[in-house]
Amino acid sequence: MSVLPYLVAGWICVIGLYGIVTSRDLIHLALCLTVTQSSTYVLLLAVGYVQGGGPPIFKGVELGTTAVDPVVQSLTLTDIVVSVTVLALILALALDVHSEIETMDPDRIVELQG
Amino acid sequence: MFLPSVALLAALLTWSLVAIPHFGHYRGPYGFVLNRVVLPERHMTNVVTATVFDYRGFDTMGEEFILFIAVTGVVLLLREQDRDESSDSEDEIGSDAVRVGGSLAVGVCLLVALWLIAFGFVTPGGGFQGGVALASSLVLVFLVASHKAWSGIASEEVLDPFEGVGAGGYVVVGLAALIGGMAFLTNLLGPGTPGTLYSGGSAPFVNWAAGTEVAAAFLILFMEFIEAYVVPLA
Amino acid sequence: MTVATLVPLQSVTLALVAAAATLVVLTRDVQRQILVNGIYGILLVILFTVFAAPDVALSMLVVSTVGYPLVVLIAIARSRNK
Amino acid sequence: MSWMLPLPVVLPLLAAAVNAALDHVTPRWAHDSVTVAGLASSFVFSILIMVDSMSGEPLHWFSGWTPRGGVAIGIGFAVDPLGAGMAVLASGLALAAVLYSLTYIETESRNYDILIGAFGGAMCGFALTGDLFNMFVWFELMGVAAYALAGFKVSELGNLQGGINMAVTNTVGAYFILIGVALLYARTGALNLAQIGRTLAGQHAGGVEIVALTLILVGFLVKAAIVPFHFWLADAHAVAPAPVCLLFSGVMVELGLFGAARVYWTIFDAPFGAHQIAIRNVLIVFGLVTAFVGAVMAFLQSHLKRLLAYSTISHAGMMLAGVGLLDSKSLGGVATLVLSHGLLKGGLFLACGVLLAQFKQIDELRLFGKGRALPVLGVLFGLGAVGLIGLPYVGSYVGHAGIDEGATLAHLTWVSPLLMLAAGISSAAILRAGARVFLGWGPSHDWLLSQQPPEDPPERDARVPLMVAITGVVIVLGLVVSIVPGLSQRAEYGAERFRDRAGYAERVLHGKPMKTKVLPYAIQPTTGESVVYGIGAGLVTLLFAAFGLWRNRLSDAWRTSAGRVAGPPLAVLKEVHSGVIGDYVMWITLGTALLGGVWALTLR
Repeated sequence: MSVLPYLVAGWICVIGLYGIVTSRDLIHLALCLTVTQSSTYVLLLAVGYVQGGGPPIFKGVELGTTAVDPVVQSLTLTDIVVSVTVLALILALALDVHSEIETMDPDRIVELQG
Repeated sequence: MFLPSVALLAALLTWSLVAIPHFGHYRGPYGFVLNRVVLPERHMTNVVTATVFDYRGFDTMGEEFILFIAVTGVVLLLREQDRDESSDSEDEIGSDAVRVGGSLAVGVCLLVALWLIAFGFVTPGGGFQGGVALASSLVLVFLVASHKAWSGIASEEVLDPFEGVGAGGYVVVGLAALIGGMAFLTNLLGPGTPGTLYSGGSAPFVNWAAGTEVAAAFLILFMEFIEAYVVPLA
Repeated sequence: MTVATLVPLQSVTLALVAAAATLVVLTRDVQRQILVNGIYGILLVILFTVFAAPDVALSMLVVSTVGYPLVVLIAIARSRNK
Repeated sequence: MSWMLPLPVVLPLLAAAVNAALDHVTPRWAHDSVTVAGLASSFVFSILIMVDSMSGEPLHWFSGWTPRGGVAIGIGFAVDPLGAGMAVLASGLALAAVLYSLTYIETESRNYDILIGAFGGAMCGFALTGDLFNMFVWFELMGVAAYALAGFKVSELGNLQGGINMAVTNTVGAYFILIGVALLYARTGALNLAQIGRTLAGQHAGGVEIVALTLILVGFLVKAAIVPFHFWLADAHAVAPAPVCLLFSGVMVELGLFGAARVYWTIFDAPFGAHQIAIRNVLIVFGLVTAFVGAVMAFLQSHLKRLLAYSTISHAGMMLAGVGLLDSKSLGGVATLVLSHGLLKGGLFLACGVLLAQFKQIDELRLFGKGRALPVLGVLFGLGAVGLIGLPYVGSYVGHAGIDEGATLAHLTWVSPLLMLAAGISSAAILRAGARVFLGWGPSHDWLLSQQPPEDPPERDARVPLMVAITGVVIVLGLVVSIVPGLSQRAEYGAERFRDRAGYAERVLHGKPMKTKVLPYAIQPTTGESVVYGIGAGLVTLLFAAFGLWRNRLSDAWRTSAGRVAGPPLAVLKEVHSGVIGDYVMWITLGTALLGGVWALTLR
């Protein structure tokens, strides 16, 4: 199954979306969002993998040794930072909600509608 | 309505995912070009770090600002959460063993963190990983030492300048090249000896700027959440 | 494009990662969820290592052992105790 | 002059960093000045870059990594007139927002300044970059600054709701973009827009390209508030401080469309060039549905900022329809429409800020007649609404005229009348609200309108004259867009350059110069059709505004039957805008599946 890693990434994305839609708690929702995001890490790193390749670090190995793609790894690093920041921001908003109405249920923070 | 649409979305994703080059068959060219040229050109043995801080250094500048702005946002959003200022009563750590062991742990973590940042161009690591580790080891101070020692480190007055200097330092290094008549963020110094701390030219500067920014940002983040939530509970 | 592209270690880790992600989503109690999320994080670290990405693995390690838990646990503590 | 290209981005960012570094040391005027200096220099450099871009395509390869043999190994800015124009609009509006906030925002003014500075820089970066992942980075920076600004007033639940809904929906959109980027990277091994487009040009388009197109477009259309991805916008815009709304409605939403157009013409135009009709039809349908949903929802609001937010959705739909026509006339039209709409709508939001500061109210019915005390503001508000209609040679006229011409060229003559109707209804909503507030016309109660909780006014005495002056400048600039000599020719030329995929790729990857044109300085010659549509839109506006104000003078029988026909659909429409985040993400999933499904069937 040489597409297994991609399918796993797709599954993680879909299951994360399911969690977001059905969530009853903002903290749970925020963590589901990070799950959705982790699908992009898996996908990016899988895309850049080279069969039998080592890490793109040429200390102690000869230049020209088969190595995996370094670019997707640098993209994933950025991606991970983004996920932490978004998590922190949403949790901060969630805590403000909690101090206003003593609940974290996303269905109950509806003040504007229609 | 969600299940059918997510099923269709999953089908679409699968359709495209089976059509890209199969796992292990990455065809390049971007990554392969970098793997070939980084060591000869920049004398950095870790191509990922070279990509992060040199070839795609501008992305990383944006990334540092994402972290910086998010932390500013968290500070803004949590400003009205009531903070307990008079929390120095429960200040003493009971056991000497905890204190000694903890201090050792702090020391070890600090060393590891600094090593991670410094040798990012040689082995795995770099500003981000090291920065978070640095922040974590300082959080250990909170766990093992007195609250006073913690609040000495973790106050916005102390940390904000570090954050600003870290994020701004990145821009300043970039502007220095621009003023010198080169492209923004051009690596100014010679590439140095491969495999040592002196490799990478001016990229280590932005690496340290990033490390400073990340460590300060994470400390502020932890502090915002800890000060408002744990200290009042103790 | 044969079956052999994926080494067994990678397949097993992938399967575990998929299962753990599902568990994170299905764990509705947030205190337990953060624990499951920690396990998921460690599995991702292992996956990134077997994908030959030590830098990313290191990043994920610091984030999933310190970043996420600290922030989330404190948020939970606050919302439970007040 | 390519050395200038990074400056509009990095100077405001540097200002933000300086403000953080000097935290707790400098007084307020110091950090305000740093931010103003950062954004003002960004504005000036953006203008210089735009002028420069008219006679060539300025390039800047960061860290000096120029492409080798057609392979980009670094990140490049490649600036065309439309991209530079977006940077001018973004930095200009950010500057206006900061000046307006000098007295409007008091709490946390330093952190607010930091956020606005970074927001401005990020928008410029998004407009100027030529790298797909770099676009994502600036998109996220825009995002994190915007989420915090939306939730700015943390003691109001509506603010938090707006912040959370915006953060979650936009983040999901960003992940979709990233998955699309990964698909394209797997296929082409490139992140540079020109290089991806070039690599795909020679290949047969299949599932990868279709799904990548869908996901990336959806990510940007979430930001652009296109139905059914639009729900977050009304929640977030209704609650954010007025100067922040200026940035959200005036330029951030449009940048979403800009992103979609940018990736379409640099990347996807190549593999799907033969299927333009399928792409065009889908985009036009999404655009028109958005234009009407936004217009009708705007008509049903009494909360002024929420009303304006829905009218922004309506205009975003009109712009998408214009982009969807896929030709230079209409794309040039959209460019001028973005400019005039950004200024006029932004000005209207600023006017709402003045009302809130002066009368501590933001609801049309609660403000009934109070606006008589501020006649100048009333005139500005009315002019803003009139400018958005598309009356001949007023405000958004040239924009609409360009789109009309594009529609005629494509033999889609039914598009223009529909756009006229939508523009009329959404402007009618604004005019009706203005007439109630500033003239006291019509009844002071209206059961048709959605009720929203009141908003807390700014804490200290804002300086109303300064705020009115800035509002005036912004609105007047928006009104004269249609009579600036040479503007629409330049917009059309910019659109041609924007759509010239092969020329762009040659320029970016091999450094070849672009072919340039000498352009006249003349006011857009008008076609009979556009004048008719402009006047028609004016009549629709008058009709609907009068209907909104004096509905009760119609005969009872007529009203009951009208209620029976229009009531249930309107109730459903209101119901759908539920304010619940789970529903919103469900709609995003549905919309993505729909878009991808349709294209999967038609694009092969």
